[in-house]
Amino acid sequence: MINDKDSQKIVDYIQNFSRKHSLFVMAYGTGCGAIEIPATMTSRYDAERFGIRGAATPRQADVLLITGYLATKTLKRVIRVYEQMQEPKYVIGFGSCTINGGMYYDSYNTINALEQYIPVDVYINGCMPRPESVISGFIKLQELIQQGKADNGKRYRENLEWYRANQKKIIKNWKMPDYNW
Amino acid sequence: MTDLIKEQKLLENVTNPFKIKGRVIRNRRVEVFCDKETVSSVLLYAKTQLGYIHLAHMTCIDWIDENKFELIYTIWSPVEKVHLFVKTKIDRENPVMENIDKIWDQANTYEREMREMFGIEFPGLIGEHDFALEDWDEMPPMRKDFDTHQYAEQTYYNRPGREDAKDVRETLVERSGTEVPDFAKKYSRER
Amino acid sequence: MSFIDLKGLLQPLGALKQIGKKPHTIRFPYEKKDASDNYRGLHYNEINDCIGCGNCSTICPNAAIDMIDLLEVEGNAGDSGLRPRIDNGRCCWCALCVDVCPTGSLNLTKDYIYVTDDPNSFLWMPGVDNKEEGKDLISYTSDTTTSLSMYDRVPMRELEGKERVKSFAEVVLGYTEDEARAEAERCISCGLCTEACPEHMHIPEYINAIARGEDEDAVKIIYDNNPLPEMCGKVCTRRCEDVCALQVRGDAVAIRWLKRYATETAPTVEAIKEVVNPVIEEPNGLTVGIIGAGPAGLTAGYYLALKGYDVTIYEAQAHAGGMVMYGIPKYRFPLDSIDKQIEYMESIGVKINYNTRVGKDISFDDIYKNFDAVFIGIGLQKPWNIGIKNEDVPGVIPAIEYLKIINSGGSYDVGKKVAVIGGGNVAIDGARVSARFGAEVTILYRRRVKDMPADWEEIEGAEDEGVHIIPQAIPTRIIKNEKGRVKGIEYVMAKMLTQEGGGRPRPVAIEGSETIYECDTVIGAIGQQADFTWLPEKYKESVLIERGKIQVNNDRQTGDPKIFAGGDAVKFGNADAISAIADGFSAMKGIDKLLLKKK
Amino acid sequence: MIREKETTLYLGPQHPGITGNMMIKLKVQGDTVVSATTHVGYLHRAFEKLIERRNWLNAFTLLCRFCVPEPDPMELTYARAVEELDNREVPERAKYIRVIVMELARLQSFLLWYAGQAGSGGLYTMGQWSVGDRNYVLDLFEDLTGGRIYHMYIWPGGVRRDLPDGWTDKVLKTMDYLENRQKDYNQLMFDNTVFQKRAKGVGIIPKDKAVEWGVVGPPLRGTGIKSDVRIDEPYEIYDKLDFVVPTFEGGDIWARAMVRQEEFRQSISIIRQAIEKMPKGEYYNKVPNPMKWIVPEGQAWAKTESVRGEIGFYVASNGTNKPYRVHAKGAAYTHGVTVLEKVLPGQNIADVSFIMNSLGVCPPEIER
Repeated sequence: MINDKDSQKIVDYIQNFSRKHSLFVMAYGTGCGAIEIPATMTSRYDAERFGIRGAATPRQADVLLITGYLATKTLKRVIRVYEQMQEPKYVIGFGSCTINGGMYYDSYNTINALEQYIPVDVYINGCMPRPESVISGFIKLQELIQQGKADNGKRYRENLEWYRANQKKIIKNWKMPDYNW
Repeated sequence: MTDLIKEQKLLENVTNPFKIKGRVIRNRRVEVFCDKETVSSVLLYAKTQLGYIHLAHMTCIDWIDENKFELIYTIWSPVEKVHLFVKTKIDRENPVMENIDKIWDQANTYEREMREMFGIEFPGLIGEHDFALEDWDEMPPMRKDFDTHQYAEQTYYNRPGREDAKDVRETLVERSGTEVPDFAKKYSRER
Repeated sequence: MSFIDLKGLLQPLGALKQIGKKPHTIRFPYEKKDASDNYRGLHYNEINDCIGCGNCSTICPNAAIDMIDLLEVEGNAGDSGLRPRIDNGRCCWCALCVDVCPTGSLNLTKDYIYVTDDPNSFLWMPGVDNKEEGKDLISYTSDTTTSLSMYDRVPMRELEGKERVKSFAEVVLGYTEDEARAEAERCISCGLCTEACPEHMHIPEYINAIARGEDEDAVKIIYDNNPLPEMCGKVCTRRCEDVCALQVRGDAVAIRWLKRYATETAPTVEAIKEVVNPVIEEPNGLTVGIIGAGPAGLTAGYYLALKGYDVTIYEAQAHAGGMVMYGIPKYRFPLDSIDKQIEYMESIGVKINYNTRVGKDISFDDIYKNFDAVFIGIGLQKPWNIGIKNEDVPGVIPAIEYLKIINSGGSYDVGKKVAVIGGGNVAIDGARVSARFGAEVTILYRRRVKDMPADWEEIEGAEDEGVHIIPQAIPTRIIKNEKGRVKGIEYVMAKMLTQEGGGRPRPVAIEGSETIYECDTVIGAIGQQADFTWLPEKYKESVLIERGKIQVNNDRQTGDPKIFAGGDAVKFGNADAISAIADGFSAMKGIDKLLLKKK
Repeated sequence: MIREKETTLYLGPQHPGITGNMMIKLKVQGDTVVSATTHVGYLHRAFEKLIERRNWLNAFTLLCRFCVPEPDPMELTYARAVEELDNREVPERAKYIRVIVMELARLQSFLLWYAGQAGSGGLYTMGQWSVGDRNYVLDLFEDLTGGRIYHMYIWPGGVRRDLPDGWTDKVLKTMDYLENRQKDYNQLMFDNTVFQKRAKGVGIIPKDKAVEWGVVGPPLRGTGIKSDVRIDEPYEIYDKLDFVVPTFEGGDIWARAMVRQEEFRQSISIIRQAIEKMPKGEYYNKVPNPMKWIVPEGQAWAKTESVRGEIGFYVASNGTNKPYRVHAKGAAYTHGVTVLEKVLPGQNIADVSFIMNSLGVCPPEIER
């Protein structure tokens, strides 16, 4: 519709600006990091200042928080939830466990590196990250959105085969629809 | 401890009818050892006759050197406030144990977990085979001979970048130009 | 409960009273609340205080800590040169690494925010990556009371000072089993000690064996590269303990006493043989001659014999052991200990010819011709002169000669008052032996007490036994009495002058501070030199002797490929027993390498 | 009445009302639950297996993550089991500190429970208040232990660090604040008709079956049975303190909530008493070098009263530097599975998460 490059820039800017100020977080506490989410959301740290608030279903959510370790059983559900989310969508990895296995590096039931299974936009250091860290993570995500770098959904679509291969290596019994945009 | 009267009494009450062995560990702790066949009758007797109505917990220990599983049933009386441990050892090969979820419903949870984690069969156990795991096709993971670290390394992605790590002892050995004999290596620092 | 419960409907409206109150929200990031004073955030490591022991890496429950060769840090004795690197993709900030850090260099900081989109950027080199800002943010630390390291040594039981001056009974009583286990448990098994040990013994391994109650394995590990552990367990200069990781903030692990404890599990020659179970290779027909049955010669001989060589040792004295036998008083190292070790060696097949002085009873030429390789381990037998007036009068005696007389069972009347000159172990030995003959002993040393090269335990032991030390005292002359015997010694007090360039402080005499100490005997202990009069001139061209010491290469090989040398008489290492053992061990390897072609 | 067709409803694992990452398979008829089956395993991390690979002290980093809302009872229970095996004395001061930490943990967990219980009943303001106030308790933990959520503070032989200067004053101040705040909470929650109507007569546990079913903690006391590990088998210094174990008849959500409300007050009182009576002295009976610390062969069972009820650890040692077997049994192990499956039939779907919150179902504790 708009062919002019500069106009496109302005549209992108407004679009990104709007996106970054309304981040609906998927209400899915996948691991122990979920304990700091209430603290972040409630009166003391009040993440709603940034337009961050909960969303009950994947279809309405923008941000998926992977709060720590993912058991293989949860990974299957997380993939399902992630695929149901509408673009633009973002993923934040909480703490050590999503980066290199954390303290469960030798567990037979938890994955070690999250980005092998779904694309991740921001990682937050900590175990568990405190509310300040969590907010910093969101701020970083907002920056990325504003710069147009948070292209999580696109990355997943384009590398679907690679992600799918990794996922199927872990999930032995793949009884799910192949993709649910 | 001077007065372990109620513990002694409990011990006698449990051991005498079944001709089993046991001992008072300390105050509020009594243990008895029995065959796997007598476990359920001891438990039922303790529950109905002695008032030990609370199943505090059940667990299994894999004594791999003995080739046995030890099953421990901990029951507690809200009146006496004493713990009774009923312990039994069963074979590690083809382990089968009597199902006690008729006595306590919640035993079902413990037994399902044990079936999954240790591979112990409880005939007549209700409930899906998967408890905590999903589509698990390896050896039951809580068995001692299952190496979880090795499994995790083979299955999950290991982030590269840490290959340049060095062992302090080896570095020093190399630098001083000696070598540690093989028989001594088992005493070197674990890494 | 009625259908309309008015109270229940109105009560919640009480919440409205909060309206208008200032919210307690922390408006992060515009407003910050500092983390607490002992918050467990990102790590910070004081690179210069860290010794690279790797204890943090061992305790880490998540295998998050790697030891990395940091180029800016050079490894030396007491520092592995490695530094920890944390994988923040593993770390759980439990701070166990801080609590076990023996030096206290590793700490956690208040800084905890690190947010990124790159999962590969979580490797964190504390103290390098936060070099500037880290130090000011340190929050979680451990000191010697909160640390999990055990800084206090299990005390060694000893005879009382008053008791022990009565006889030559061994002063140190040794650890009991429980004490040894407790002491061995303190060791963190880093192995920094092995580098400081001239012989690089497998210290962490045998200590660990003791900690686990496997004393026999400990003995076996010890004998792997030290055939004289009983001697080392009692009189070693233990450089290992100087670099112990625990020594930075507390007491070093009593490595020597633990070795001593281990050897006690094999109290007889048969027991040693059974425990060590040495593998003796088939005789290979090659012969090695060794001059001097000191620690160097015995070590070379033992391992060569194990390798199948035919070993013959020539010893000038009636007993083997060299300086350990004749120079160390029996309250430190009893005679039966030496005899047992020698007997064990002989049982392996080492031949020792006693009372055979090379150059007198047998010529060096014969040895050179008869053997495929020769090892010289003669030690330092000739004392240096004190270098002051009247030192040749009766009553002045060098310490090693005095000790040799006493150790050989002779006697020497030291009179009532004795002055000892010097600050090394030999000086202390001379003093303590004299004290056992009831003399009142004073040590004169030119530097401060803390500069004394002697073992601190020896110095303390001497003081317990009533030996008086006058530090910063430079002897100037010995005073004769009318009979021509010693009447006293004159000395001046010295002040310590710090050297430019950071050298060790130099004593400078204070003028007019001359004092006279009256005494019956003066024992000089200011060092010894080697005696090479037995060595024919024609060898002295190839066996290069510089400043009284034989020059050798790393294999302890002299200019003559067939001649090896070791012990105090070579330039290598320090003049102590463990260095001599290291020389003997290296020479054994050198000889083996040389003769390998002939096999 | 129209007979509805029976349908299956999967509640969770992704569901805003569920108390954690778990799933309940409900058979429903209309709005009424006919039967319920709990499915867990979404948080299974194989703790017990991993602890067998760690040494005795390293196990602590894992232990406190057993159940996220209340890490401290886990540490204490394990520490007490290991102390029993190792015959390790705990200094008197450490016992007091432990009790203070335990009660603070109880308070912060109650504050989280307030939010969950009220939130699942539709009262969202409560959560904003109580979770906001919970931060003050967490701040106390941060000052004491250096960590907000995971403290790793209670160890065999005592506690890890002594109390920082001025900490007790801060605690007392926070206690005063919370005591005042509780009045607000009560006004908002307990006096509220909405809450009362939803809580009364819902999710009833029969008194005569409660012990047999394995109900423990506040839900058990909510049936009128006075059972609490702190008085049944007093540990640390609970026998020297003056406190009431509240009971409440009824066995429904209301009774459980009332028990918790009273316990909240008791915890504040216990903390005050403990601070007052706390002696000076040692706080830690140092264990040997953790890498070489060998705990004698044997087996021990220790239990403590956590917020949700009795937590027990069965620890077996074979005389090495690593635990041979550690088995943890938390309150949720029975509450979350068999008790929940028995209580849910006959209830409304809307009450499921309400009941779950009142039972204190904590999935990571079930599957570990």
